[in-house]
Amino acid sequence: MMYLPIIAALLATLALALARAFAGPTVFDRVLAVNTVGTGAMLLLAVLQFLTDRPGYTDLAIVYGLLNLVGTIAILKFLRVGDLGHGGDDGKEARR
Amino acid sequence: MLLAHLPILIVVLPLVAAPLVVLVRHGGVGWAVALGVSAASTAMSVAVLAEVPGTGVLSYAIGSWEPPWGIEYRIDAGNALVALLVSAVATIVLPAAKRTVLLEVGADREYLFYALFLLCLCGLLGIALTGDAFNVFVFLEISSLATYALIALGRDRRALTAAYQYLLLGTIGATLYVIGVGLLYLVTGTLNFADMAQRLPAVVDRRPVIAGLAFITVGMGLKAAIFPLHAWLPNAYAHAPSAVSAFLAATATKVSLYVMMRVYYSVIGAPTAFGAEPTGAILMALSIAALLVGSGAAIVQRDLRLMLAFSSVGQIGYITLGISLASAAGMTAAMAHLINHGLTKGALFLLVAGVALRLGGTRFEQIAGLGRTMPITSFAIVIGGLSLIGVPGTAGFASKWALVVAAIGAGLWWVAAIVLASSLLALAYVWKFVEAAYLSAPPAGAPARGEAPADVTVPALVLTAAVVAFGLHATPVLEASSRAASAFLRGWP
Amino acid sequence: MTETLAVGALLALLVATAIAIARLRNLFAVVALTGAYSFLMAAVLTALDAADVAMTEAAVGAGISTVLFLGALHLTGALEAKPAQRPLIPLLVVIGAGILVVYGTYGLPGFNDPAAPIHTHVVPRYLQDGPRETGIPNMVTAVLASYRGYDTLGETTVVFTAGIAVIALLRRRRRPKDGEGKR
Amino acid sequence: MRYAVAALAFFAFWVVMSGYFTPFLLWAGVGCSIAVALFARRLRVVDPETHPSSSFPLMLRYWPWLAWEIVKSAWDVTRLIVSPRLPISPTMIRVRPTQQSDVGRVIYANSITLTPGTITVLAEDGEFLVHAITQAGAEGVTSGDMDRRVTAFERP
Amino acid sequence: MTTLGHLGYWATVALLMTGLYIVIARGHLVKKLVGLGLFQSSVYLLYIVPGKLVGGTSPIVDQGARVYSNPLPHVLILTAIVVGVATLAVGLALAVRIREAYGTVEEDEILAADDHDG
Amino acid sequence: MTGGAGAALALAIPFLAVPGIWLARRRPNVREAVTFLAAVSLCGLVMSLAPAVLCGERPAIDLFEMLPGLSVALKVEPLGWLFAAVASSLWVVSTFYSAGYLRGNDEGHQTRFFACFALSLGAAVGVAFAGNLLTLFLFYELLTLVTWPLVTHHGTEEAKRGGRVYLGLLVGTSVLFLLPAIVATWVIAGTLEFAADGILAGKLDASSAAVLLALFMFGIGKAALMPFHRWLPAAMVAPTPVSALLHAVAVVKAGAFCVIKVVVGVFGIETLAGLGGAAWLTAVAGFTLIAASVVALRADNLKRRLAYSTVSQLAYVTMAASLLTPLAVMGAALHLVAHAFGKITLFFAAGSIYTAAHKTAVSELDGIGRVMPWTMGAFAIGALSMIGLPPAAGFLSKWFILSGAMSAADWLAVAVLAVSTLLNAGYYLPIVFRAFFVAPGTPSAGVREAPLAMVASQVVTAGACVALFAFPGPVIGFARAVAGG
Amino acid sequence: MSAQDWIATLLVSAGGVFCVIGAVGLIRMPTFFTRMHAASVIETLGAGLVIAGLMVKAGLSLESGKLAILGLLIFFASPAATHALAKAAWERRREVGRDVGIPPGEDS
Amino acid sequence: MNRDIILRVVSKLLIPIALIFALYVQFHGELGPGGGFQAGVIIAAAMVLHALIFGLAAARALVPEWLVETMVALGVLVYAGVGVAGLLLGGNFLDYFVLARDPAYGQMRGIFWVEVGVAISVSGVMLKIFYVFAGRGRALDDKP
Ligand code: NA
Ligand code: NA
Repeated sequence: MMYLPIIAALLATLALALARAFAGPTVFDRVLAVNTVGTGAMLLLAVLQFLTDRPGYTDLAIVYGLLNLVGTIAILKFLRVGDLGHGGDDGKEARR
Repeated sequence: MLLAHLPILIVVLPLVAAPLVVLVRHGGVGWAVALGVSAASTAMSVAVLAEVPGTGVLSYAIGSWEPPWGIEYRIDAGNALVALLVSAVATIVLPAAKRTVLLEVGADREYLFYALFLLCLCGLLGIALTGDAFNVFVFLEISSLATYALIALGRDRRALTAAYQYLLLGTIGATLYVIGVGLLYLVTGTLNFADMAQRLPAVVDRRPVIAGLAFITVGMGLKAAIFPLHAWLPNAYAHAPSAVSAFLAATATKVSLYVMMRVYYSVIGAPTAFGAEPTGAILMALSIAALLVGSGAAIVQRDLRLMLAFSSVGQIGYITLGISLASAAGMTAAMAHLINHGLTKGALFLLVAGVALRLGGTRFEQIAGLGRTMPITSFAIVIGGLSLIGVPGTAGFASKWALVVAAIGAGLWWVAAIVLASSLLALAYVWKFVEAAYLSAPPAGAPARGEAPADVTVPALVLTAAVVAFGLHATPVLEASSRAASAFLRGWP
Repeated sequence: MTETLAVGALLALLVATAIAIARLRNLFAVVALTGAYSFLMAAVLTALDAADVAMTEAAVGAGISTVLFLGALHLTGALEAKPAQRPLIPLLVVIGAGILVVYGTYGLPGFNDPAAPIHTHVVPRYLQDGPRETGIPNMVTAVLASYRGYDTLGETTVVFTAGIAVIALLRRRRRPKDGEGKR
Repeated sequence: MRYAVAALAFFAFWVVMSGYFTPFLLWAGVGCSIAVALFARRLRVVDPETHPSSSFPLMLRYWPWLAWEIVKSAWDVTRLIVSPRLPISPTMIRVRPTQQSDVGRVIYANSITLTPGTITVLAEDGEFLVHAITQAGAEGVTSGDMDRRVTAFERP
Repeated sequence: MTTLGHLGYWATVALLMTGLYIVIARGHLVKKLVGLGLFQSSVYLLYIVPGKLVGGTSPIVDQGARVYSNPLPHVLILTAIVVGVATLAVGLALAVRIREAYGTVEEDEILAADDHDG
Repeated sequence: MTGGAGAALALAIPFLAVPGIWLARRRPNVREAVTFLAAVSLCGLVMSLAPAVLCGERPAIDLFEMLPGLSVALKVEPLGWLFAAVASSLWVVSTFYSAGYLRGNDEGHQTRFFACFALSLGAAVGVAFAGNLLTLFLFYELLTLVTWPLVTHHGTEEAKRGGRVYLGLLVGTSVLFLLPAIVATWVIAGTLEFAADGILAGKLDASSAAVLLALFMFGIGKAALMPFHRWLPAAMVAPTPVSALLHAVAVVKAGAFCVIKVVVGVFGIETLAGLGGAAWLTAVAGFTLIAASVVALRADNLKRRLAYSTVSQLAYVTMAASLLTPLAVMGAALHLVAHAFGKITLFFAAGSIYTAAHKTAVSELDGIGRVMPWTMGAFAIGALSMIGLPPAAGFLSKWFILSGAMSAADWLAVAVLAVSTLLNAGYYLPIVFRAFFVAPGTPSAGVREAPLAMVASQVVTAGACVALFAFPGPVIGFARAVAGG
Repeated sequence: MSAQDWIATLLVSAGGVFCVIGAVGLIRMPTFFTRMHAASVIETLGAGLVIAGLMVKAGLSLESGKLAILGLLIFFASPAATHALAKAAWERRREVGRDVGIPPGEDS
Repeated sequence: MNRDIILRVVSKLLIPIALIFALYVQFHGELGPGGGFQAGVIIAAAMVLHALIFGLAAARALVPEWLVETMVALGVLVYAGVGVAGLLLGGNFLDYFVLARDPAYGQMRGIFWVEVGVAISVSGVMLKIFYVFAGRGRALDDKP
């Protein structure tokens, strides 16, 4: 099986997503781009395990997937109720 | 049977005690446990020091994995002495901590304080006793993280910035150390100090070794506050809770210096570390700068604690100067000053804790007339100050004597001259205190004559008495230092 | 070959991300990018056969660190002021450090060479006798938990210390206003 | 009962992930599955809204359809991206989902999001706010085909 | 040294310098901690890259006939990562407290406030 | 009691007196009684050691090991005995005088004064009986530290400034020069024990010997060799009894003592002479001698004039020691004693004048001898001793120094001695002349003789000056022993 | 290469193509909301094809099972993340402004 | 965020999966990548997700503070306890050989328990740190 094309493609994906992450302009663009980086890296791991003929990296990819979600939700949560403004329905009740 | 396990128990006891204190969640219990553990560690250190054969080493294979595959504790006359200093100072400081911690940290965090204190102790002892380069890093981080928090628990908000600054520099230092160890690992394939020492001579390309040495020097230099890497120290010591200042000033930088000695002498070997490379010259230049800058800065401070903190920067210079001389006499002086300065600064910071407790601060305008308001404390501070100057009859004289003997013995008259000249800077800052305490009237509203509570004053006086005792009869310290020095020079073959 | 290409490209992206992090002033964006940085680092580590490390880096860097940063940013504010000082001196310091590393590392022998010291000393026993001696195949776990189990005890203690430290620093006092502030 | 099913599902997950069939690991899997199931009860995560086991067969029919929809719309978006003029016409529309249960609405909302070209922005109070990259995509949502299919397997 | 080794070293140097630069030049206390993290992460590469053998696999020994990359650096760096996150947590806690005590997390403003305190 | 124990007890007495003084702090009479008792018993104890020392015994005792191979050790030798005897006997006298002065002037901190005075005596005895250089250094430094509170007694800004100069110069010289000299001696000789003919024989070349000697001589700041003499005038801010202590009883005497001790006991006269000697030291001492005299000549403040006189008189001792002949060394030892009694008389008198008439300037002393005949009579005797005229002890010591200079054929030294004698006369005789023979410019109404305790003290010391001249036998015996005769 | 390998390579490479195109869209699209659609292509078709290809490569094995679990994870998690992101952006549209790209008339 | 049905439902689905996955990682650390630390982090991450979606108070109700603080300490004690057990059974500190009659089995036993200790402490600390940060400000809605 040929791995070079897919690896190159995934690396290109990562590069482009990172470019968007650097460029922004909004923080949402960056979060979106980083989320995409996470997905791309996850796929890269899945491919790499076949490249090196070592199954087991899928575990790693799953960790990526789970924590990517947690991280994204955390960022959004804080963006919505955070110091940048008081928008969002949860901001009002978030005091204790 | 237990005797054989003393090397590890010294460290594991505080390590186990810390989570127990957290489970119990009681400040008083925490204090008692910390005190008991420190005392036990002291006793065990004494036993180990006595047990270390005159010229040999005690080796303890953790997990029964023989080195270099497992981690080894390796104890000789050098690090046993450091462990004794650390645990003994902890034992003496803790009685004084009880009251000051309640006041400065608060009852609800008291048990956390003692847990952190135990962790700090555990880390410092671990660094001292381990024979593994990476294990040093792990225990360095245990002690460092605990230290950052302990410092930040000080009352003044500047304690927070001091702790933060220390965290940045300390982490950079530890990371540089890891880089240095990494380079040595890459060329030797081992992390065990003794094994490394054996394999290093065969390394053909010296550059990684030299670079590793440089990284370790800078990294540990940051932790040991060697000039010009001392920026974190003054504020950290000045604003930390009193007991923490006393404990750290007496022990923390000393342990980092110990690691430097170990790497220079026992791992790299003096011929490489000081012969082939300008390490000695650089270290000497920095030491001298430290003597002058640290003591000079101490003179202009307007707060007693800050003054003592800057004084530490200078005094550390004496230790590194001894290391840089690359001789048995120099190392003896370094070890002796490591101990003597530890005792002196421990005493002084405890005394100052008492002052802060009674007068609410240690700025010079607050402590004016201290000779009248707190005569005993004030007098003891003078004694400690005399030891910083190196007046005969105090511990500071003994180590300075050893240092000057080493310098003159090496034909370095000018070094001896600078060492002695810097004593005059110490005279200047100590006399600033003496004049404030004895030739100024107490400020309006100063409390009536009286000492700080006995639980603070007595430990301080015990340390002060030790300073005098080891000044008048310095032979035990100097002989132990001399044994330690020859242990370092002999290395871990 | 493909591995080297992948690692090289990922390293380039890693460095680019680091530089972008240095330049960005919106801390939320910075935190988001550190997440990407961790993913990339983990991918590099995976390509270098360090699966355990990669999993840890991903879990820590993209998960826990992000949450911690956000928790802190929420309390500290997320917009960085313009750097006050001229970056010349920092740049010099940094370049000096860089030169030192280059000096130290550039002359290194071929470590990817199976004959290098790190592959011929200490580690052969782990790989040859480890499974028999410890009964488990993952040598990272074997070394971590047994041969160098004491390091890991220390590591756990580090985590414990950090936990206690954070509790001690951030736990609310009993009284509503904790009298902090000036002096 | 629901938790027993959940525990079984967890155990299946364990077995698939593990791939080792030693007694120790299998028993550990059993223990862990039960433990997580018990904890899930504390979490109250396993409730009807996350446990639509009753409609399992219908779901089996829905998923391939959704997959095909995803492929189709992904292809559409791909064409948009590669087209030099970038012929997009972003639209925001509101739709009223017809599902009764939260889980039904979530499946519908996620299905919208999963198909490239449409995103469920808000999913509240019986009304979804959907962003579509083209007018055509928006019309596809308002046509209600997907809505009906999801509603269908919600109440067999 | 192989190409891989070179790449690893240059990346190490670049990350080390970038991280250090952030720590020194940037004023926001949280940003500094980000830089500190980058600085620490440069070490990962320094250790792991040389441990990789070309054609090797991760050191999970099963059939025995394979070439395994060096597990020892992996173990060390695992510890380093853990230490890094622990330091980060404490550093952030300090930053939060500083913000509460000073009303800012910009270094120069804090220094100015300290000077004012005397 | 063996001699060694006696020496240790002598050392202990002043230190033991301190708690007693402190306990009696609320009852001045008891306090002074304690001091007096201590002084008398110390004096008696020292005197009781005399026969043995004269017979050639050298009572010694090792107290404790301070550094590996280096003990704090006492050893009573003739020179040390002389110093101890002078210091302890003057302590007796000055206790009386101090009591009178402090009460007469309503000084504060009297308890601190007496305690520190006692400590100074303890340090002085330690210096005197030091068996090795380390012990000497220990007590030498202690002496500096315990006299500092006396110098800054008044606590004023001026006193603080004086105290800083005092401490800075004394500690500075001892740390910068004396300590390295001691360490170097330790490194070179491997011992720090004093020996009759030195410990450096055969271990030094000429140039290192010169350097080492310079380190010692400038390091002994208490000997006030120029340019490190400024602490003495700076210390004049202190009350007069303190000046007496500094100039006569303990401090400068310790300096002079150390100079002789080092030249004799460390270098050895013959060793030093063999190495090309100490001609430069003779020159520096000679310069100091003349220059200080010139300054004294121009000083109008009486205590300042006395202070510079001390600088010059100390230079006699240093110069004498540097001549490296037995006669000169004898002279140096004798001058130690003679200057002590002469100078304390002068300071007592100056203090009496201040107490009774509140006058400090020479120009104000016209006709004061008429109202204070006892005081000025004593002053006159002291002045004669300083100049080196009979019937005072100074004549004796200068005679020996001059003989030594001549035997060494050091004509420069002879010339310096001659000129200095003229200068001495030039700044002392006019005071005596004004006091007795010039009519007072302003009528000093109500000026009477000083309190009895003070008058009695200075009469006693003046008498001692004369007595030493009249019955020099025992002292010369000791001095001869010092020079190895 | 076997037929299985060929199919796998084909699927995986096709997935790679969609990933790249999605990433290009991420760059090309003018506003935040339109970029989200581009990213969706990666998470759905791109990821789906790659995982499918790898499953073909792995054949009927536990590894395929793991890959299936990974696919399911993406299938559940990614719309949730996308939705959360969209919602956050929508709520903050006024502050973020035109870059978010709310169509005219919908910014009430 | 608990009013958002999408996040609520998806997280309810994912949290138990994350937990069982964490346990899988814990138990298979000896066979593949993972181990106590990673498992601990994933467990904490799952609970953090819960807190993010359902509020801090809900998370605290589920895993109370005292339990977390106990876990923080307990993990270290378990680890050190294994070490002390080796010591008490006649070996050195952290000697696993003496934990069973068969040395290799002893090793496996030791490694297993050690990893358990790591997981307990790590998950406890991570969660505790999150609680402390989130609880300090107005970070999270506290109403379930
Ligand atoms: Na979509
Ligand atoms: Na593992």
